[in-house]
Amino acid sequence: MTYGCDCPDIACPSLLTSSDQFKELQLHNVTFLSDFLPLFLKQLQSPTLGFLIGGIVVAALGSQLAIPDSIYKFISFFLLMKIGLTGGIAIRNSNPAEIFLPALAAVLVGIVIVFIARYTLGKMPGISVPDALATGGLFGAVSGSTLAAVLPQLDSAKIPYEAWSAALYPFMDIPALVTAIVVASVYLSKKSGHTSEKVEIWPIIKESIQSSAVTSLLLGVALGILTKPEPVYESFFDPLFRGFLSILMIIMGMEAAQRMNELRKVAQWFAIYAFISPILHGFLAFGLGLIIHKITGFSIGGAVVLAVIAASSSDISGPPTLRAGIPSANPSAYIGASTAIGTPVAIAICIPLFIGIAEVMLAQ
Amino acid sequence: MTYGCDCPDIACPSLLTSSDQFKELQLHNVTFLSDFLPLFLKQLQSPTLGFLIGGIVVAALGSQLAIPDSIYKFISFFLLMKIGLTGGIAIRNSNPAEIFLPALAAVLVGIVIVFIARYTLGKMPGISVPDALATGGLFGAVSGSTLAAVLPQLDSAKIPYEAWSAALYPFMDIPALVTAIVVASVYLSKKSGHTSEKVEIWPIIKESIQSSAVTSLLLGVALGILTKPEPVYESFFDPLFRGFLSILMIIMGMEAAQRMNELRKVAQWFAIYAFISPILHGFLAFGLGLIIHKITGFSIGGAVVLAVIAASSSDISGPPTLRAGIPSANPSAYIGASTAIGTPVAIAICIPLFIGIAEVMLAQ
Amino acid sequence: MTYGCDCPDIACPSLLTSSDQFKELQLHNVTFLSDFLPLFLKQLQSPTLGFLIGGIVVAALGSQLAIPDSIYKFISFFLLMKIGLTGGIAIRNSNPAEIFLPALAAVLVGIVIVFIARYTLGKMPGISVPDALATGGLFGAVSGSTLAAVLPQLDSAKIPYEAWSAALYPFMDIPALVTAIVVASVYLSKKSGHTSEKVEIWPIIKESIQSSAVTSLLLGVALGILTKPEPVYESFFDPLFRGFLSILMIIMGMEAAQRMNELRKVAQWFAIYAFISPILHGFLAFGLGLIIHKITGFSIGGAVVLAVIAASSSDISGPPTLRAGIPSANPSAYIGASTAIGTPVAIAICIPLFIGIAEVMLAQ
Amino acid sequence: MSQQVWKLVIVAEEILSKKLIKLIKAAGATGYTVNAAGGEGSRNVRSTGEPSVSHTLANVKIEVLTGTRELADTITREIEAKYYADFSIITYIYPVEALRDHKF
Amino acid sequence: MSQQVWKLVIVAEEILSKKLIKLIKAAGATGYTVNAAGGEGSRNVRSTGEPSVSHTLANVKIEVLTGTRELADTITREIEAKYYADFSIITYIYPVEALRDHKF
Amino acid sequence: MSQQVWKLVIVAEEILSKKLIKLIKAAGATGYTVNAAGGEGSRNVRSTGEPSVSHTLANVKIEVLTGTRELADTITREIEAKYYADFSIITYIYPVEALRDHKF
Ligand SMILES: Nc1ncnc2c1ncn2[C@@H]1O[C@H](COP(=O)(O)O)[C@@H](O)[C@H]1O
Ligand SMILES: Nc1ncnc2c1ncn2[C@@H]1O[C@H](COP(=O)(O)O)[C@@H](O)[C@H]1O
Ligand SMILES: Nc1ncnc2c1ncn2[C@@H]1O[C@H](COP(=O)(O)O)[C@@H](O)[C@H]1O
Ligand code: NA
Ligand code: NA
Ligand code: NA
Repeated sequence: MTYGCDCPDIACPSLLTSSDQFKELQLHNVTFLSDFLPLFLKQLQSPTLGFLIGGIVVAALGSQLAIPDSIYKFISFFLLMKIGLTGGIAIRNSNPAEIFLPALAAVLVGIVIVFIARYTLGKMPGISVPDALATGGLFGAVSGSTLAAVLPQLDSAKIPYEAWSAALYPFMDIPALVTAIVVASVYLSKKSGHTSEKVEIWPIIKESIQSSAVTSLLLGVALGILTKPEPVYESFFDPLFRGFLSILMIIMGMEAAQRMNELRKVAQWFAIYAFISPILHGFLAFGLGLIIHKITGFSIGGAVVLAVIAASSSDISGPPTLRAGIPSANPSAYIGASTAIGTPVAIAICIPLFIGIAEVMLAQ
Repeated sequence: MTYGCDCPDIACPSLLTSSDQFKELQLHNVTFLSDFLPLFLKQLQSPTLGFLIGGIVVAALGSQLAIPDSIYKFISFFLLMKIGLTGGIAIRNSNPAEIFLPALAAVLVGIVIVFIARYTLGKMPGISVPDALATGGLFGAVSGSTLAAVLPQLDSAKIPYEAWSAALYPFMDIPALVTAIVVASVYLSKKSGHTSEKVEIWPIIKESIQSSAVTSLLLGVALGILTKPEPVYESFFDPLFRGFLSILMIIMGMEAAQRMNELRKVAQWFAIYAFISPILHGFLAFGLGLIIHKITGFSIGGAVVLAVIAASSSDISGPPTLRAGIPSANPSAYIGASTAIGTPVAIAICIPLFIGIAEVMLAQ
Repeated sequence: MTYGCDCPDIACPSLLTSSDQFKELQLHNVTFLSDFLPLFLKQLQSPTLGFLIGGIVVAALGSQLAIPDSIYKFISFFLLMKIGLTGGIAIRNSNPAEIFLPALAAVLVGIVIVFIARYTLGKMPGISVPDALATGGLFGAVSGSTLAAVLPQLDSAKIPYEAWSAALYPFMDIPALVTAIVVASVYLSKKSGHTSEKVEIWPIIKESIQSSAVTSLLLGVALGILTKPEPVYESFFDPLFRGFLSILMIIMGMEAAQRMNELRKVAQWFAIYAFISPILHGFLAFGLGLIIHKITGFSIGGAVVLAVIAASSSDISGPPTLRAGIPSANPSAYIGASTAIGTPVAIAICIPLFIGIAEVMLAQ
Repeated sequence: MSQQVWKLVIVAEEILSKKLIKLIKAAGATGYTVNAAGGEGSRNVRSTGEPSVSHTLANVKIEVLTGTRELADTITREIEAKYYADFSIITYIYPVEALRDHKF
Repeated sequence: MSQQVWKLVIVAEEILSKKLIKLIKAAGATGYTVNAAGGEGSRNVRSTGEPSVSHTLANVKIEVLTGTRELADTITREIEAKYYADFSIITYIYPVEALRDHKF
Repeated sequence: MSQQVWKLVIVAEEILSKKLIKLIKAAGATGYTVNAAGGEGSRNVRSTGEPSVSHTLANVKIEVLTGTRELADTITREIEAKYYADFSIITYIYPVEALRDHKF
């Protein structure tokens, strides 16, 4: 079978019309699920996930354990450098043109996610539009830790993916943040009536690129392309990657438990959004990825990376940018939603989900 | 020969009665020592010890060198996680029932150590009972760094031990702290005459378990049992263990030198206690370990671990718990005694001592 | 050919007299350069350098990226410990007497550099003598990061060098700082007229040795000689060395960019001095190294190490010592000159330069 | 817009920080600000087991702005009763002018 | 040698620190001193995404010595206009005696 | 139980911290409290070689409570004599009420 009839029933059922096609898919779905479930469950046992849950439990039990801030900062830097280096080294011997369509898809998804939030979460009772936009921006933006978590699991599952696919990060991250901030300012100046002073877009882009997360990634890419970092890469960045990742997962888990209390204080719609949207965003991006796969031969693994990037919500670069860009939005709401629910869902559900789907597709 | 007649002359001479047996042991002792001394001296050259002494010298010479607090916290976390993971992975394919008797011995030793301090150190001129109890509690509790130091040396000496034996840590740590605090409160409320308001035991246990040290260890054990952390373990925790340990040894050495000044300010009885008791506690636990060895086949290496756990005195979890639990005790006295003398004695004397003894026993 | 006629035209043209010799050298120079340039360019692509430039760019673009102070401190400690251990382990099976002449040369260079600064930089319009002396002291002193950078590049270039040559660090570092401070105090008390209260030299030496940088190095050497750190060395210090070095290079690069602004505020003579003097100092030391090479068979690689130590300017130990020793000197001037220009020149120009020269010599 | 309030400063062993904060909130303060601090005093007890070689800031400095002198005095009285005897701690107070129209 | 000056204290979310410092310098203060700080208040917004489990000091405390009350008031007024509505921030002031002959 | 004391504040380059503390103790103060601090001033010398990119708090803030104004003045005078000329440093003082019956 081709992915042709796979794609719809996963990512774009709306495309379905004729009833025979539908029956066939019914049938197909059964076999699909029976293939998928065991793979999905296997994914759930990955150490990455274990460490995340471990962190949640530790914090929930009120342990004194704390990983110092400087260690957290170093690990984030290390992981994104490593991802960047891997990408940069690979780009050296690959055709940069290939990245065009996936990057376009990333930009698109980043922007669309914000509008989805605006017109779903933003319509809920007691949710202010700026709060909804800030939340959409954060969920459209990308989490370095989630990105770091999916790559080794793709490797373990032996699913090939374009090494540069991690470089899609900023292409979704920045447009999402920019859109959220711009739309919010327009909305607010409309509301306050007085003629809107134009929002400067460039400063927002600049701030996102200058954020430690994006800088680390791009620095890695640049060094990977321009220098010969193999000795350092093989002796340091590559072997230590999984270890530092596991520690970051513990931190993320502890943080999720901590932020829960904060989230409780705000409307539960944020929690609901935080649970559903990563999966939704993932499927949206995965669908686009499969379409590009059909068109250009972009790998299915690459589509998984794109999906997980979409499913992830920013934990490092996003919050400060949004806090500054949409000051009237309540950070407890959007950071709480992202850290307490969004990131765990992206790591614990979306990564196994899309890897599982990819495995089935590659198997068939 | 069996360990039967070894055990007594090492750990419980009091059991000896008949004079022939005695003569025989006299004789035996000679050969024993001639076997033991070279092994003991060899142990003294271990890098672990070298780094500890290096730290002491550096600090004594007043160097500006300082390992940042966050690095120290991360290393403690890392080492205890690794020890926990090793244990957890091993427990997976081992019979948990085996741990019962050794754990019981650990609890026993933890409690007894406190009473020993109460009725030896506590009887000395100018030593208040609360000070003695706090010191006993700290020396009954366990040092993660000392535990981390003994395991690789057992490996180098090719002495087998139950991988779960590190999990004995909390079984001695918590009872010691609880006993010290409870006995102290009872004593103080008796003294102050007015009807003693009962001491809550559970909060103390909770606080000990929630301490970063115990949490790190238990988190490692849990992850080792429940997830498949092998990839992370082999690429990160295992290879870096000795390195981070050596750096922790430098820190411990520097700290020992620093605390010396503090210790000088208090009665010298604390120093004397701090020097003798680790060896005494070690033999006490080693003896129990050998008895269990006789009964259940608990390994001699395991008995060494039990002995070193007993010889060690808490450096991370204990002090804050005791400070809160026995506020009237002078922390300069018990922390000084433990850090400036107790830990160096445990690492520099007790570890080589019991490994040396074990080697002789295994050789014979 | 022997190095005999190489040495002059590199390091001491002044020695040249007869015109035939001169012609021959002319000729020789051509072939020398044609051999040298490609090797020099190859050196410029080393990852070390790439990471340094990466750091400069990142900071120049105003990124938020920051490597925490505690990580920086740990990395400096780690790298110098590793260098010390390597040296110490090697010294064990080498003749300590060998180090005598090179150490003497190091002391000499350290002292001479200060006087060069005094009578070149110090004579420039608008440059105070104390400022010139402090700058000379800092450039005479040694940079741990630069030293750490040259050794792996010598290894990659397969140029053999005495493992103990890193131990030359303090022999140049301390005399330079002492000379600068002593000469400055003499100068100042002369100026202020009143009878100079003698400057205490010992405290300055003590402070330099107690500095974290020198302590880390000497601690490593001592542990390398006295203990058997091989297991720790092979599992930790050796494999992680290049990785931590690359991160230190990023920090150094960022710092260079930062300090540029500070340097701009002071007379440009500091910038000019900072650019020229490392190369000059390098050649001075390299020349002496080659002479010792002729006399005692000190390796050419060792001469490169000596040259780079001379070319480097202190970034850890020097500044506080000088700030305390010559308070009236302006730290923005000497620290700015050293960090913003001196260190980048030493790493980016001097290391490739002297390795390139050495390669040619060894090839011929 | 400005109001006269009291600033109560507490410097104590870090180990007390959680308990002091609980006490302060319970007493009814609208907030507090904490700093890591180091120092020496008449007793100068280093009560954490953490390496002082790395962990130099073993004290905590807590500042509480209170609308009334009574509240500040209550907090001090409770702290005194609970901790002065056994712990390394000092407290002092002075009047400041809060410029923001902020409930204290 | 001594002079009477005003000490203005600002406690705010760390995220504002760069902007506040710019504002303070622009207003004409001769300097400022910053501390990392933690705390809770009426709103107590934790605005960084950084793990609070590790990054506990999410506030910054800025102290500005001003020669005149006017300068201090100007700074406060600007801060109020720009940040009081949306950010977690308090300010207060009190007179101190600067012992060094230093231009404020 | 309460007593009127003086609070002397010193903000200086971190590099001076050990020397200042020695001076303060020698002068007879019963204690001191230190904070890591950052800041800018009229000279604002960054005197450590440590990367300012990571090491942002290059200043130290030292607070000394003194029972008498004389003691505070002595300390300031000595600091001025030794360090004002060459180092980045400011000092100021104000009266506070020490609530604990503590010898200052
Ligand atoms: N005279 C003082 N000036 C400033 N801080 C002090 C003074 N005395 C004590 N402190 C601070 O209060 C803490 C506890 O003081 P004490 O209870 O006297 O040991 C010390 O660690 C110092 O940080
Ligand atoms: N009553 C108070 N006393 C001391 N600090 C306060 C007080 N109220 C607020 N703060 C500090 O000011 C920050 C912002 O306060 P708020 O704007 O009320 O959330 C808090 O995080 C505290 O650090
Ligand atoms: N006007 C001011 N307000 C607050 N702190 C200041 C002020 N001026 C200087 N400082 C602090 O004192 C330090 C030294 O000041 P200076 O000697 O003027 O460079 C600066 O780094 C600041 O931390
Ligand atoms: Na996203
Ligand atoms: Na023990
Ligand atoms: Na030099």
